[in-house]
Amino acid sequence: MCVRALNAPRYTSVMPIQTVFKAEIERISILDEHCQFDEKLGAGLIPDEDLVRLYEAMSSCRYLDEVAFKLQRSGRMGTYPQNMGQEATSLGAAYALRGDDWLVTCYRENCGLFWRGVPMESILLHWMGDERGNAMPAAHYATPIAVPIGTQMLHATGLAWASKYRGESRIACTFFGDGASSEGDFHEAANFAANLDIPVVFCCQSNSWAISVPQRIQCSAPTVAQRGIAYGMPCMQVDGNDIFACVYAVKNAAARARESSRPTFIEMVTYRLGDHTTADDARRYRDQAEVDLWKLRDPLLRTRKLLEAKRLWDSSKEDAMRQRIEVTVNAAVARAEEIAAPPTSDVFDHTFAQLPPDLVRQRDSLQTHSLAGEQAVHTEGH
Amino acid sequence: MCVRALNAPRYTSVMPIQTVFKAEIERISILDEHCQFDEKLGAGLIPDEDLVRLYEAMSSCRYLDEVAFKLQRSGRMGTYPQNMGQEATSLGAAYALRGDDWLVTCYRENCGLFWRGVPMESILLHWMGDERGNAMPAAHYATPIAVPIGTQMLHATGLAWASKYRGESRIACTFFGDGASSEGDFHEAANFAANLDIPVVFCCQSNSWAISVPQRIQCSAPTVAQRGIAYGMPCMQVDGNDIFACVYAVKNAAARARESSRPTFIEMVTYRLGDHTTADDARRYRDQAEVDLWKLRDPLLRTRKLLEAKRLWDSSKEDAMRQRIEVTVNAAVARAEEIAAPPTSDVFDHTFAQLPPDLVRQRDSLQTHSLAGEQAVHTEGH
Amino acid sequence: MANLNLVQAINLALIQEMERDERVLLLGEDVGINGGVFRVTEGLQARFGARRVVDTPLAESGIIGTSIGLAMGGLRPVPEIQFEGFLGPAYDQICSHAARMRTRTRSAFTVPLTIRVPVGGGIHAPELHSDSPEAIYAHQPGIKVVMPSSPYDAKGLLISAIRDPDPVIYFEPKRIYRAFREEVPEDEYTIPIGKARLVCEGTDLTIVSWGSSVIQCMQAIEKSNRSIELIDLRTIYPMDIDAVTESVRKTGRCVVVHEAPRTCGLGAEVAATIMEHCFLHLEAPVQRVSGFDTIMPYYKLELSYMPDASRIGGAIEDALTF
Amino acid sequence: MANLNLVQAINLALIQEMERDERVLLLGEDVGINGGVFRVTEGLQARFGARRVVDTPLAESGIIGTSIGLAMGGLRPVPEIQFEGFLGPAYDQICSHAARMRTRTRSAFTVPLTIRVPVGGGIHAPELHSDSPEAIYAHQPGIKVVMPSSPYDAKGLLISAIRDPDPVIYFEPKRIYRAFREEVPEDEYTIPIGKARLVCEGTDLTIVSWGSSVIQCMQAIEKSNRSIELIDLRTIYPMDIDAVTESVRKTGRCVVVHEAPRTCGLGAEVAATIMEHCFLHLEAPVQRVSGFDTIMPYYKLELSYMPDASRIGGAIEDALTF
Ligand SMILES: Cc1ncc(C[n+]2csc(CCOP(=O)(O)OP(=O)(O)O)c2C)c(N)n1
Ligand SMILES: Cc1ncc(C[n+]2csc(CCOP(=O)(O)OP(=O)(O)O)c2C)c(N)n1
Ligand SMILES: [Mg+2]
Ligand SMILES: [Mg+2]
Repeated sequence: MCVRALNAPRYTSVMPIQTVFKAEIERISILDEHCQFDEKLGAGLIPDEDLVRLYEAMSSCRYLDEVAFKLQRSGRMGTYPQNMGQEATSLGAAYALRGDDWLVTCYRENCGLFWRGVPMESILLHWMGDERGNAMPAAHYATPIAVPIGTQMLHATGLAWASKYRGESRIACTFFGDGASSEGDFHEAANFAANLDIPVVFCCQSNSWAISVPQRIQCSAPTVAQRGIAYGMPCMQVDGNDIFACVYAVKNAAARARESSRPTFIEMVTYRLGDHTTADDARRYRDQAEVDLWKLRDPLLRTRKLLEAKRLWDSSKEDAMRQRIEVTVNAAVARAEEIAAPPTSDVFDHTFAQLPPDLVRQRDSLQTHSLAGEQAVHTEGH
Repeated sequence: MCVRALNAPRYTSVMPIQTVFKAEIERISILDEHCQFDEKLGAGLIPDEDLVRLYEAMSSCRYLDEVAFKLQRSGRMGTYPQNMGQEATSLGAAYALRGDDWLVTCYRENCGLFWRGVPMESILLHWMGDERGNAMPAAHYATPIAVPIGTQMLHATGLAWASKYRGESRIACTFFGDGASSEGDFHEAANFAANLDIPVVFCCQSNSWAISVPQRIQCSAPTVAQRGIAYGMPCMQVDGNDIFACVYAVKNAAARARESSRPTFIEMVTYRLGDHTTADDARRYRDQAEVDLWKLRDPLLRTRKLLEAKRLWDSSKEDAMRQRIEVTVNAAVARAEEIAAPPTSDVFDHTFAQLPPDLVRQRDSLQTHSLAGEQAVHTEGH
Repeated sequence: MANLNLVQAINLALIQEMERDERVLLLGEDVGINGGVFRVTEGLQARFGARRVVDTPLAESGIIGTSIGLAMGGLRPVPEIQFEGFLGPAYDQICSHAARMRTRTRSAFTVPLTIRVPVGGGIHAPELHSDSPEAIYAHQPGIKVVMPSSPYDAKGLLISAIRDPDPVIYFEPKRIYRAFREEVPEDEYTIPIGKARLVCEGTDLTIVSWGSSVIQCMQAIEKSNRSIELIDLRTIYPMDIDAVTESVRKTGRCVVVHEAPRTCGLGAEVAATIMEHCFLHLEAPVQRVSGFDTIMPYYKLELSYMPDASRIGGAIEDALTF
Repeated sequence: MANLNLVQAINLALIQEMERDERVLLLGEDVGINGGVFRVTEGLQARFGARRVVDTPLAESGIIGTSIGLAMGGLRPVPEIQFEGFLGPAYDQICSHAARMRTRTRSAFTVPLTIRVPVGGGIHAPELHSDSPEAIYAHQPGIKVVMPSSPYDAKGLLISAIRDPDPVIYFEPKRIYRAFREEVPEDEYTIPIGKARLVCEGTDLTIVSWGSSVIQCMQAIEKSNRSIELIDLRTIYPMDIDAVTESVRKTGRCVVVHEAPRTCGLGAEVAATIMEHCFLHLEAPVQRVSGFDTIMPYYKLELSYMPDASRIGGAIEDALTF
């Protein structure tokens, strides 16, 4: 937590040197990679039955990653960004938040979105090049997948502001990468929230890399968490592979946001175990030794170990779960693949609430043309 | 100065709470508004003969402000931003820097630019709506007046990088307002400098206002200085109306930049005694009491008092100086006003190194037209 | 009816929409106690409170990005960008998000946002205070762009923009903010987005223009002894193609006038559209009178850059004598 | 001579310019060890070191803004923006500074900067990875814009761009990055900025296009039994008006083809320019084949959005039978 020990007036007469500001940042870890569990902070945070569900949620998200990778490799899907290794971050947040708090994510937060109820096939459909995958139902309070890096945090600020404006207690929680924290829009989103008292929880997925660029080029400071100090925001670092720490941090931040309309910055230290996307080959720029080290810190592994230590889990349960997951994921894939390409007129239909006359003309011209053209399109596409 | 007491590795196993970062920010004041002078930090910083020159520089800049205001009011100049009250900041920097360090300013740093040798008539010409006012001679290592707020700091980063690239020891020092520190480009400039080790001194003119918007809306944190912590940059706050403190801070920062290629963030706490520009009426949004308080903290006032205490100054010297200044400034105004509007073809001449054929055509068409049109232009202009 | 200038007409429209619809809020730099640098929002914070008229940090991307969030969250934000030259930092949020949110989410999220921006030259301002970027946003699918040329239109178009379910950039020609007054109904009324205004009828030639250039066109018509039809587009996108082409089919000749640089300006679109729809009626090429393909000069030369009655007159002659 | 694809031709040009001129440096996201996401800068960091091939923070405005400073400081930066959809955050630095610095300072400061940007659709990419914003930058005075359509042109144009004393946006049509190879001289050579290429001669109709659409135009010409002249602009701004108008004066008919949305696209400028210069030679209105005035759809439908041989063929017919 960032402590504002001193709050000196901006103009003082103490000479020649006066300390006018002090801060320190804490790191929270509750369940570490050796399956050490801190009872003091962790007790009661996640009831056992929920922990089992959270473990299954992470496992099923992980399996989707495997399947999606294969779909892309066999030409059945476009570029896909695996979430592998980062499941605990967004899931911890989704678990800690109210179901109607805004979840404003980037593209590596499948696990949190699924917890919210976003159907797997929506995410698949999106990466299959179909806008309908982004037609998030209102009930999920989730925004579409954000492709332009570092831009969606401003929407979180606006969404939370809209709730505050209407006197609702809904807050917003936004996710973005360490790379994204280099974009100017991050600065503006945090600064708006801090200065206009807007209830946002900023969660940075601090995963060491932005494609091939190492974190020191995005943030050479000792922590990414200290970015929040710039705005006078409470800020903290958590072990992002520790679902307990993520839940703990987001719960506190959400309470603060709801009670006092103040934002918080949380650095969730995690690691992208896979390539950046299926279009990437991470072996070009990072050592296998680093990846191996982080495999030991996998959020799934330690959660399973804890469950086993608590005698809530064993390999037969694991097998049964795996079967359930395969059925679910495969069914989602089947549903997504069943969805045929929309008619070409679909390109027009959601440009405006009402199509201007010239767009109607353009749509009609397409229809005239498409009989002749469909053939050509088909040939070129493959 | 921001102290990085702790530099914990990003992933540790200390549980459950570990302090991973600590910082504190110091405020430097050497010559305060009561003319108290700190010998320890201040001794030798500015030799007496230089202090006299610096005082005259501030006074002459102040007088230009008066004259420019009247020029604008009598329709002889466009919008003009007075510098009144902030003279010590840019002057302190210009004095502390080497003459060939880049000075990348905004529009309230006349005093530093004049110290550099930028002619007064250039600045006047600029605000008289003439690009030639921005044709900064190479020898001054000063960039043009920056109208789009918060954008020029990136150029400072690039300029300093260019020097470093060539192995030169030239650094860059950039000025911008507290309002400007809200722009995304500020964040990107500071982040590039910090992470790519670029020798830039970031000087924020923390003057309480951005037009009518009070500082708490730009930065509700206790200090603006702590913005630098986000980048792991050394940062400090200084009394910006104290020429000694400004010199001290920039000198240290410049040495660090030159020696270790590291950037520094300096918040210079000052105050805009005048309206935002001649197009503004500050009485609409701020209390006279606040202005009166800051008039007591005027950088000129305290410098004069110190000179008097040192018996380097008296009212006859003041009168003589005033006469010199009036001559200088009035001569500059006369020179600026003598410069006739350029020919209309001038609109084209600096679009590219070589004018493309169609631009030649456009320029020629203007010439054909201008005989007929000049009349109309003249009538409309008044 | 009240006799209002353009600033007052906009101010009135804002008051009426804010009274009518609690979801409408204003935000931007200096829009609060200062009433905006052009005083367009004068008195609104006193009237509606700091909750509905909000001074923001100095960050244009932030203003538009949070406005997008506000709109996605069900409100009707009306952000102000202080000058068109400062739309640049917000370009990405406008084009990558505001314009795309509806199509991206198949209308699950929409962005009913009205961005107010002073536009154009002629007020002796510093650089980046006198540009005309309307074509940039007309080229971006998913946004509507309007620009009134009179107090009456200003009020009606702004009310339409605020009520529009999609993002609208509302450009305010600053040269005529206080240039003249006209009768503006006190009641609320709308002017449909996408419909041009026939300023005056004529048979020899059609002038197409918008914003403050309309005034220069009227001066040129006054000086001319020919029968000239003047169309004020009022909406830049979607353009009222029918109004333009109908007129040109009648007159056979056209001059299009704008302040922006010529290359890829809206004038090119008007000319190309006319050629497509009226080819056989055209008796002369469509003439473009515009800014040059140079940076808008500092103010000493700005009037040489901007189309004036004399240059428009020249183009009229060229078209008529082709 | 080597048989190279477009990626390799650019890579070769970069190597040669970096060897020739110590002032040339590359910067951008992932341009270093990764060689860029399209591998255009592959091997360059290994060859020239991390001082001259620099991975930057993920911030496009930062990349262009610092590049402007580098250029003002006497270097020749060649920044890469990863996809044209991410030019947005850099729009302000490009248009408010890079384009204006020379005119603002009466040439005291100049910005010899080459911004490399992959452009266009057809590679099954996610949203904002398939757009065509060339008209946006053509409308901004003070910047040159080029777009090669072949490996040979890619090399020569890039060398010209890097040596140009003014800012150039160098668009790389990603659809043809690896679509074909051709003979590319090993020696360095330049292709003048501002000169179009006559791809093939014809007498019945002129097609004007640029970038990867040139390939679709060639397919359409192959399928047609008419004598069609194809002009590849190569430079978007300043456009080679003489080449275009000379051809259209000869053929009397023209089709212009581009991927970008139609309204205010470069096609409008081409059409308007042709009308101005060739009015009496035109036997049919200039036809525009372009993207629609909608957001480029996600990839399932992208090929319906982009001009293809069949749509181009339709426009050819329309022009010939008008
Ligand atoms: C504005 C913008 N610039 C560049 C890209 C290309 N790009 C996609 S993901 C990525 C790296 C993101 O890194 P980070 O924010 O750390 O997220 P991570 O992928 O590590 O989760 C880049 C450069 C983009 N999508 N948007
Ligand atoms: C990008 C941009 N946005 C808005 C403006 C209009 N504007 C000019 S000065 C100013 C306030 C600047 O405040 P600050 O940075 O604190 O500097 P100060 O004037 O107080 O020295 C504003 C909003 C501008 N010039 N550029
Ligand atoms: Mg990352
Ligand atoms: Mg200020």
